[in-house]
Amino acid sequence: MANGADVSEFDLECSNLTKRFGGFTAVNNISFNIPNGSFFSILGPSGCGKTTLLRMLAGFLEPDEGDIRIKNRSMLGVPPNKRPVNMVFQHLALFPMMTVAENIAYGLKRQGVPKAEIAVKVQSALDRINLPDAGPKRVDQLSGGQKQRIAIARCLVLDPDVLLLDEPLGALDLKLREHMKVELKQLQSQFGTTFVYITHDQSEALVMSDQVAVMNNGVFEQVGDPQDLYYNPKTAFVAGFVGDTNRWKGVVKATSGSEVQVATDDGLTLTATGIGQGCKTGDAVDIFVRPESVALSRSADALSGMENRLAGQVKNVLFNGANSRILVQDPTNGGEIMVTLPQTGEFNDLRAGQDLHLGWKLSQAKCFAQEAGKASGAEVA
Amino acid sequence: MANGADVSEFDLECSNLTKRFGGFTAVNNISFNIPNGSFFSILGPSGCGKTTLLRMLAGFLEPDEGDIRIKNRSMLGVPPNKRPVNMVFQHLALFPMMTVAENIAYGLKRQGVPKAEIAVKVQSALDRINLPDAGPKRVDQLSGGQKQRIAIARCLVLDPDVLLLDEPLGALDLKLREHMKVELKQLQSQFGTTFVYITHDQSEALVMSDQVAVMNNGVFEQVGDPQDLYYNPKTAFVAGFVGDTNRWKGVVKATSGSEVQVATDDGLTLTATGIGQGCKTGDAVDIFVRPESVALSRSADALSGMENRLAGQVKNVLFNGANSRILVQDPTNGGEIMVTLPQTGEFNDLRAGQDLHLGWKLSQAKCFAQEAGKASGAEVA
Amino acid sequence: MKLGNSSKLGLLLLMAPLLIWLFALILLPHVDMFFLSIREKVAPRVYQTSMANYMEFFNEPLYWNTFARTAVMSILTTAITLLIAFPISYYIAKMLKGRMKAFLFVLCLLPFWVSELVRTFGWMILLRETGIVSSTLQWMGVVDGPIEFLYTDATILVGLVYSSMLFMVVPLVSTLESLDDSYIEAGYDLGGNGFTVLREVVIPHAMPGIVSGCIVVFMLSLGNYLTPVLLGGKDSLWFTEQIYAQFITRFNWEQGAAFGFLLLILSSLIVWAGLKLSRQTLSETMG
Amino acid sequence: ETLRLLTWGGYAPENVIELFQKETGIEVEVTKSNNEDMISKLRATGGSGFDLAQPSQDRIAGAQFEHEIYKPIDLSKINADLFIASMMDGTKKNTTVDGKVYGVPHIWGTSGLIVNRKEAGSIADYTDLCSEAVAGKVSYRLKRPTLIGFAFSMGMDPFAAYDDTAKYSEIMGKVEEKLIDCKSNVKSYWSGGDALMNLIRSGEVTAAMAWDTGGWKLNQENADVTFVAPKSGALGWIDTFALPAKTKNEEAAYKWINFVMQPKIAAMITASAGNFTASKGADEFAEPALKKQFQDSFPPEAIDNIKWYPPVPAGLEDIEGKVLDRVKAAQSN
Amino acid sequence: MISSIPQSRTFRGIYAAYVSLFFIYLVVPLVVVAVFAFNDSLFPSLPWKGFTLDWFFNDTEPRLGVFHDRGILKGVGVSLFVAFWVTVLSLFVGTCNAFLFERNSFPFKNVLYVMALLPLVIPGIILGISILVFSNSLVNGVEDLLGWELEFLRPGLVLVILGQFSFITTISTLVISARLRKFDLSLEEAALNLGASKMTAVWTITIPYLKPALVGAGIVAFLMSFENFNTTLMLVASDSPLTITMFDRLREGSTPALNAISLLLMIVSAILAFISILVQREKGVK
Ligand SMILES: Nc1ncnc2c1ncn2[C@@H]1O[C@H](COP(=O)(O)OP(=O)(O)OP(=O)(O)O)[C@@H](O)[C@H]1O
Ligand SMILES: Nc1ncnc2c1ncn2[C@@H]1O[C@H](COP(=O)(O)OP(=O)(O)OP(=O)(O)O)[C@@H](O)[C@H]1O
Ligand SMILES: NCCCCN
Ligand SMILES: [Mg+2]
Ligand SMILES: [Mg+2]
Repeated sequence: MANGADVSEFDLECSNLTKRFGGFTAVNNISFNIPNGSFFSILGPSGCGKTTLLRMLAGFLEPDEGDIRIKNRSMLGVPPNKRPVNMVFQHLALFPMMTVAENIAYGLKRQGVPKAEIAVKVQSALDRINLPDAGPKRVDQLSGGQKQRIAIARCLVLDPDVLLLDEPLGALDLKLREHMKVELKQLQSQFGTTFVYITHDQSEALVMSDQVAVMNNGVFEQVGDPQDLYYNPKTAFVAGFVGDTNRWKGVVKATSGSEVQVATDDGLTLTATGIGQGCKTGDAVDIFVRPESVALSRSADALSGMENRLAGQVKNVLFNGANSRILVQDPTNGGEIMVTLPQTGEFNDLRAGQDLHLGWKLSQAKCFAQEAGKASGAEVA
Repeated sequence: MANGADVSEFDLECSNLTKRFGGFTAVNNISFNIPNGSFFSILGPSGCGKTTLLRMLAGFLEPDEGDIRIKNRSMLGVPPNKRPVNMVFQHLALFPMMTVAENIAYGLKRQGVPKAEIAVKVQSALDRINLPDAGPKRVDQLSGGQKQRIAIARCLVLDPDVLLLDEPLGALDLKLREHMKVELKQLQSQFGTTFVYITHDQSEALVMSDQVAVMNNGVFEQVGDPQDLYYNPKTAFVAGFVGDTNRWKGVVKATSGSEVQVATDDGLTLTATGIGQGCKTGDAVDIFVRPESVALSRSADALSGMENRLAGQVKNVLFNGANSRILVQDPTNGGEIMVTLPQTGEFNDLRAGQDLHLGWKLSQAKCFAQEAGKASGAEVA
Repeated sequence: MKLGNSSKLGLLLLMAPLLIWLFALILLPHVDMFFLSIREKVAPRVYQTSMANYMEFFNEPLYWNTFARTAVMSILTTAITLLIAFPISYYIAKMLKGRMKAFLFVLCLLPFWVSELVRTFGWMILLRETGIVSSTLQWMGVVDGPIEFLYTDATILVGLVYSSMLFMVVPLVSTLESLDDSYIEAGYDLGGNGFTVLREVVIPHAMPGIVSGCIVVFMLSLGNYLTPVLLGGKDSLWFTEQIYAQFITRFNWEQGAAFGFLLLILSSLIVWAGLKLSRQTLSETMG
Repeated sequence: ETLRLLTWGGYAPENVIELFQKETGIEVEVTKSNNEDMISKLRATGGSGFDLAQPSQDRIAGAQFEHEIYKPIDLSKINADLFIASMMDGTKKNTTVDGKVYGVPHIWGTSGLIVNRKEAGSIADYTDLCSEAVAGKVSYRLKRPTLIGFAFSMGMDPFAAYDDTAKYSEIMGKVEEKLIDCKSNVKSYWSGGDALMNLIRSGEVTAAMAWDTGGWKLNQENADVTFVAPKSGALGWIDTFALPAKTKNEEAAYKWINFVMQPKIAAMITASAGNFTASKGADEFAEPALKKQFQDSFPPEAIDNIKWYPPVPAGLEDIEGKVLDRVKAAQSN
Repeated sequence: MISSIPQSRTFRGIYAAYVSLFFIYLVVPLVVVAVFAFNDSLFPSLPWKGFTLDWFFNDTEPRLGVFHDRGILKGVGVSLFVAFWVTVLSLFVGTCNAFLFERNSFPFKNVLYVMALLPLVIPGIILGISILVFSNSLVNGVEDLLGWELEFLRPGLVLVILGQFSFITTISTLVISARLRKFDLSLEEAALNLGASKMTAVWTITIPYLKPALVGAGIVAFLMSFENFNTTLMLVASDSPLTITMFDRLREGSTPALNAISLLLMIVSAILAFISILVQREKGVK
């Protein structure tokens, strides 16, 4: 797009990137541009090619086809140590034989920055990540979250055009990960550096990013802001992978405008909004309904306004505070539906074995052409 | 309680259990009873003594004081291989030199069960955990979740009175963990065995358990069902540790019945419900408010019914589908409050920088005597 | 991944030391030794190619008796060392913690840090007829005359086992340490007792360590010279002694080379058989 | 500058080395060894690595013929006046190969018996070592002198059979049998002179076949122990000076030879080694005690009875080697 | 079985007794050697004739102390020289090998790897004689063909060094490879990513990481060289390393000077052992 222009609004532009390993295409003809100073995430399941893509950006792999331009300069043939990008590795790769300060100073030393200046820069980096006294510590004296921040500081002190992050939170424990999500986002806006962040955890991508690319089998299925991906998925894969959801497989029986009548494999008839191609009569489709979109009621009447209605028995109450759900067993076929309990606390007294009515609107059931075979995603049931 | 009775409604009864390591008391005078066939979790932060307690039950540690009774029989002096309990180890401890079937058969062989019978039992165990063909596989050919199930089957095939589980999901990745939570609960109800499950992850404990004991510094702070712990915490520690929450520290200025006026350290005046001792005028207290209990409004008026009201600026929108939150910065002091966005989608268009009004009811702000020093818990901000 | 494209030249440079080492110091010398071994001395300064030196080994009972004796004693040494070292290694690896563990482990290494000659010398001082053991026994009144403990097969075994201990203890301790306690606990938890857990969990896990320890100990005993010579006295004829004798006191390099080769072949066979029996491979156990 | 000397224990005592260095500035580096070892070392090095060796005179010709490890001696560089002429001539004769002389004499002595007269007074010949009286208290070397000694003592003449391989083999066969038989009597086969002396000192051994000098040294410590010339005759040897084929410091070697053959120096070596030298006039400086011991051990008829080794023809050692191996390997009962 | 499994008192008692006996077995010969270094007697055996330091410090025959014994001092010097070069060479080649095997793939890699392990299972004496035979053929061949005298390939220190190097390198290769295998390649990538060239990355990151293995392998190489007998015996000429000197002494009949030098060796070895343990345990480089 902006190719050829002298000054670009994009820090990073990739065009038609392809990488093959033997006969296997790990990254398949991907193009994208990342605006200056934004937080860009690449979200996809394990093995979809995220790391491969990132390593091409860092220069550890040469693309088979396509071009990578950073600040409008092609990176083809530029070795990793000459690229204006830095990378935060999955396991951080902090140098264990050096102190924190030496770690941060490493890149500056390589650039031949004078000693005195290095000391100043290192200290200011430590200040900015809120660890002013960590300099003389050994790496193994730090907690997981502190290491995380040091790894980022080690890169940012070099003032890269683009910072690459390969699932940097993967190794942290649950609580810390929650905390670091918020912190990382804040660091990014504070430094103003462009972040390219890869993860297979949708909540990380959603919480932190300005833009998210959902990747699958070496291609980007959809690129957009988090709300966009969550509320308007363009493909079955995105619908299944981003956010929790219930999924039914079925065959289209009839259509009327974007409204689709589907007979599911387990014998229900559901009405959904068809999206994209492949929701014509006779097509095999997937239907997705988010657990929070399903309305609960003790009586069938209250749900009369809904296009889809079911009755079922509570199989399991998965109490989790504000995030509680129930597993409702569908009487006709034994299939299960996951439903989020309303925050109002209205159904807090539900117990396993009770009967319940469920319903959801046409607009909240999304119908997509079925994914090719294997692909699954993150559906709960 | 049921001590001395011949047949007990409790599979496991512990009285006054104490274990010291040198001068350090890891488990401090704990008593509890676990009803037959229930799922009992022990939830607490790292180092609180969970593993120590569990290992006493399994027989790998002798208690310094107190008694352990299983099916009404004292276990003191009974070696681990003679106790009617089995344990699922944190890293599973599947024998790598044996096949899956041999692993499951191991305990049966030790009991001298005839070969033919062993084969039948092993196969039926494999069927019940939905891995009917895994028998001849080597352990390292299994996925994490499959290993998990084998480890459980290896114990359950012995039909123990009590199954002990030491953070068995700790090693799994996020998605799989979510999935195994549900599966474990189902396995337990299917086998009907009493489970004693230890974890430091509150969502695991809440989702799976019939009863949860919250442990801290070697003692049980509170024992109850999940809802109880979540909605009616008895101590500051439980309030902070179970579920996400906002926390303020402050000093009680005035009380009226259970209503407490508190001046927080960052200069607000809040009204809260005092719980337990230690909420008298002049006491140092903690106030807890859950993110989902805070009501949002664009105008101050709409919140006039709430005892606590604040105005603030949205600092960060943490979009995460049904689980989105915002971080609101308190204008008076820069402190931050985490608020869950309503599922109604009413505030989905909020952006960082916008002004907002917040409010919550007296009943939703809980006031406790301050915890001794260091303790923290799980507050989000 | 490859860091940069390490060129063919770079690889070759990196490989050069290995190739020089293996070819100039291992492979070619053995090939040459083989050629030497098939050279028969028919008269002073007259040689012809033949297998005579090998035939000599088979025709002269003295030689293969010596060989068999050496092999049997070495296997015995290996077995005894394993039996003694296993409980010790287990104790160090599993029953001890922290400082005591490190201390005892280092103590096990102690004899190795001192040369074999010194160790053997110590045994000679202890065991000779006028030595400490004999004198102590007399002083205690257990025996009335001095006893010679040196110069018997048992003495050789004592010395060989002593010298071998380290090479058994180290691999055993490291494999046993790598066995997580929870496997043993699981074994008990599922109803096992000390014996069954040892047999079904501990020993299978320790197998690579056992095999590598056994190989090293066996080869070291087979190739030992000092201990049998110094402690063995008049009846000991160790096969290495034969090889040395051919080289040093008989100046018959051809015969010595043939013996060397036989030792190599037969020892390889035994090691190979051991590996097959225990289902291990050389690179797994040693590497 | 150094002289690398391959020699026997006692042949190059510290005090002599110091004097030599003072006089010539040459350092002497001594490697202690024995006949077989010298030959094998020189064979392995192709005659390099040492500047001067001291094999016995009978072991030079055969080794030289087979391995060419020595270089001829330039007799003009040797001060012949320092040598006892008869020994010089005898040695020259025995060490000549292809008309070139490879050795000049240095030290001579005998092998015989060392006996503790109090405990093993009955031992008068090699074969007596196999008698019940000294069971378990006997030591000898497993080397060729033992084979030769036993052969003589058994009434055979191995030297006469040197040129008749078959005959020699037969003799050795008998000796082998005898030695295997005798094995249970043996405490250990000694390998170094001092080691044997320690065995006798400690009383663990009371009778041994050994060099005369050891017996005399022990005699000074314990009058009961002494060297006895066996009935069948002591075995007489002469150790020589021989130049390794690739000696690097020939000059120093000649200097050393001429230096140590001076009567006074030779006497110092006698004091250290315990044996007399081929140095003319050194007797005069030798310790009277030693002379006395010599005379005690060697009454005139015993001197006449000394069997001097003739040069060993190449090939005999293979026969002997196997005999020795078999003896070593045999189980004592 | 382990501390968490209850065991009967008797069992634990017997086990502890067994372990104690074992350590007595291990220590006694060394203690005896050390103690007799102070025996005021001409040979290292009972009876005890009183305490003396002569075997260390006396300067006259026959009670020549080690510090005045030229043969032994010379032997120590030679051994140090040999051990130094063996250590340097085997560390260098071992490091190359480690990088080669852990970081590259090439034809016949497995064959070469097994070959590199072989010296461990070839008896030392055979290594010694094969190298002796080969160098002999080589020297004689070259001399016959070209008339050059390759003196250094005759038995002597060069061959001794090569002979010891030939099997010690296997050990250093194994020790260094084991550590390099644990090296997280992303550390090197991180260095590249931070602007280091390939060489700089290896030098500033990988080599420091290997340091404990290098020190450990170095000490092991040094000690193995120092105490080697079997291979060395076949390859020495006039410069004997200490073990050969000591062996000759022992065969000849020894004085307690031998005990004295042994004691000194033990002390030095213990110090080296201590250093290597310290280095291996050094925190932060685990
Ligand atoms: N060097 C390689 N040679 C061959 N195949 C490779 C190589 N590197 C990666 N692959 C394959 O390419 C695909 C993409 O791998 P990649 O590491 O990029 O996945 P990823 O998205 O980062 O997965 P994860 O989330 O598990 O890290 C995988 O199928 C992988 O097996
Ligand atoms: N054998 C021991 N000797 C001394 N202290 C011990 C021992 N075992 C445990 N402790 C201490 O007892 C306390 C409780 O340990 P425990 O392992 O029971 O904690 P935990 O609750 O299981 O923690 P985690 O969640 O990290 O597993 C800790 O402070 C620990 O350091
Ligand atoms: N040739 C015999 C030498 C004896 C040394 N003392
Ligand atoms: Mg990846
Ligand atoms: Mg624990």
